[in-house]
Amino acid sequence: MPEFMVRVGTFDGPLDLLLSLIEERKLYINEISLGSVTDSYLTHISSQEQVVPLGETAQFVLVAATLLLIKSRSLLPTLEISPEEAGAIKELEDRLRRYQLVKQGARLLERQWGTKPLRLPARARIVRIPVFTPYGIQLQALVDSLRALVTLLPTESFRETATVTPLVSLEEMIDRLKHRVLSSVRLRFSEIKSSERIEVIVQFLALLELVKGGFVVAEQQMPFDDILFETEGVSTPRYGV
Amino acid sequence: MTELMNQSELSKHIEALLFATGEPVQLARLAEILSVRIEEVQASLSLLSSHLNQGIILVHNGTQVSLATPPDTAETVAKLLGDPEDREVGQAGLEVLAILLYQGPTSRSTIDYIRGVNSTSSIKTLLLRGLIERVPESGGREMVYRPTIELMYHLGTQEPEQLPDFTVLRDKLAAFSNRQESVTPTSL
Amino acid sequence: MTELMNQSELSKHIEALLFATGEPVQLARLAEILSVRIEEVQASLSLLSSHLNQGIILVHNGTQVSLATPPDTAETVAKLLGDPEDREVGQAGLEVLAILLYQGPTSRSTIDYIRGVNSTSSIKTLLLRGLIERVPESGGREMVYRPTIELMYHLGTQEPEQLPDFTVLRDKLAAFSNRQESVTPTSL
Repeated sequence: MPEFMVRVGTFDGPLDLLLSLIEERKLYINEISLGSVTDSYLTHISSQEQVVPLGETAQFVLVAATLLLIKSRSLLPTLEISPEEAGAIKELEDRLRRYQLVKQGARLLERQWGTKPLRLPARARIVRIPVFTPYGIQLQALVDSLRALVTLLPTESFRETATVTPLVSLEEMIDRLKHRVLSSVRLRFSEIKSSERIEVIVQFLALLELVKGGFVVAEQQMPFDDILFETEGVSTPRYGV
Repeated sequence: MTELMNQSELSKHIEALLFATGEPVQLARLAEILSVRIEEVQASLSLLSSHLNQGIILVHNGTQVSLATPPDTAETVAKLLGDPEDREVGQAGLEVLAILLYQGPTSRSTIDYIRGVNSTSSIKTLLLRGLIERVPESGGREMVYRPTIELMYHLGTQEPEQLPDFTVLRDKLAAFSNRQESVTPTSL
Repeated sequence: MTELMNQSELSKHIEALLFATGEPVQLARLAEILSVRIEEVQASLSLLSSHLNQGIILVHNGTQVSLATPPDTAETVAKLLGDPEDREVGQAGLEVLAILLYQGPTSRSTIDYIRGVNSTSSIKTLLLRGLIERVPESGGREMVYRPTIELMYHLGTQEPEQLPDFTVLRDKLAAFSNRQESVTPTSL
């Protein structure tokens, strides 16, 4: 699997990260390109150990879920997806295309910013107001307004934060699983299944990669049944492969 | 006096008013002072815009209007007055501005949805700097943000329509916003 | 650029300069900024004078020149600028004055930060009334605002230290605005 350097830490939300991964590779936004950057995306959010607000973590994980769906579909072309899932994929593509336009606009504005500013008069024109007026300033009103302002000054507040749980990257998981399958020859998915939902998806994808790469063969008796993996070349009789 | 003003007279008085205050004025305020309808103010502004000499231009954002110096004199003016205070806007702020300029007035939830991230603090900073304002959506109950005239000064443009690639980007973005209205945003 | 300016270009740049400064300018200073001879400035001024629209006129005393509004618009202009409602300093203006009096010279961004809203128009009104002035920060490159002597007259106070609760309020403000310095604006 090709290695890509991912810049860490400066992304403003999942769309920003995803878009830059796609643009780094000079790809168009579509299902294929999204599938191809899934691993980098996961690597990035798993290596991100800095504290980010709770709401943002959820955003990163939601986008991860859609990406994993796309990735599963590219590995298993026969995988049926529900209309909602298809909708989620379409929505992610649309959001990325739209965000790409916004970034284009932002770049244009940045280039234009402050280069040829329009100017207003530096000083307002002097119009003599004929009658002397004390401008309604009274010391008491002035002090009152400041007392009120001072009591309203915000105190320091803390944002609700959560640490992004480091996720296991696909490459790492493949290595780990390859090792385990090879050492135990035969393995049930239920034996290695993680308790973390996202990690299970990564594990599953890693196993699919291993199957695709010819390292292991997989067998499942019926849908939703446990999956049995074994090393290719193990001398047990196999059927239907 | 004002009751008998023709359009040319109106345009003259508007020019004098804008010149004398030296800052943006609401169209409604001009109409009030001159005792005419907003439509007449608008017509007189078009007239004024076409009659202005080259060293002063009319800047407007739909509800406010002001006079200012044209972009190609910026360098000369800076020689006399120095460069204006012009702090940079960060990437997040520029994205919010791009949405408001190229797509039009937008609610905070839509801005968040488009950027995929919470934009509260960027919006707050832009409001503080007077680059955007918060107004009720026309004909709706929702609050939306939109560019101020102050923003036009920094960008050196008389109106958003004169920004680079304006129509191309606006039309492409419009295609998405029409589609989005019919979809419930599931992920934000 | 300026070397190749023709008369029409010159007239345009002079108009922009006069508009932007808002006060009379020496002809010699215009000639210097535009790198032309005084005679050329004079010729361009005649051209400008003939091309100006009706709402702005050129006023000229031999050595100095400025733009102004024509006398027959004075009544309208007074309505906008001299409106008693406009003449009141208002709550926003009082807050700005209080900050400058109790905290000392303050930049616009710190004023905005303390008040939590944009203070541009209040500051401009106070400047216009001659109640505050804009000066370079001592030893710095930033521009700050400070109270004028005229304001002290209005308040009947000789120096800010004599204002009620001076030390208490000053310290509270200082504690808050110091916090601004230590916060890096992340999103803008």
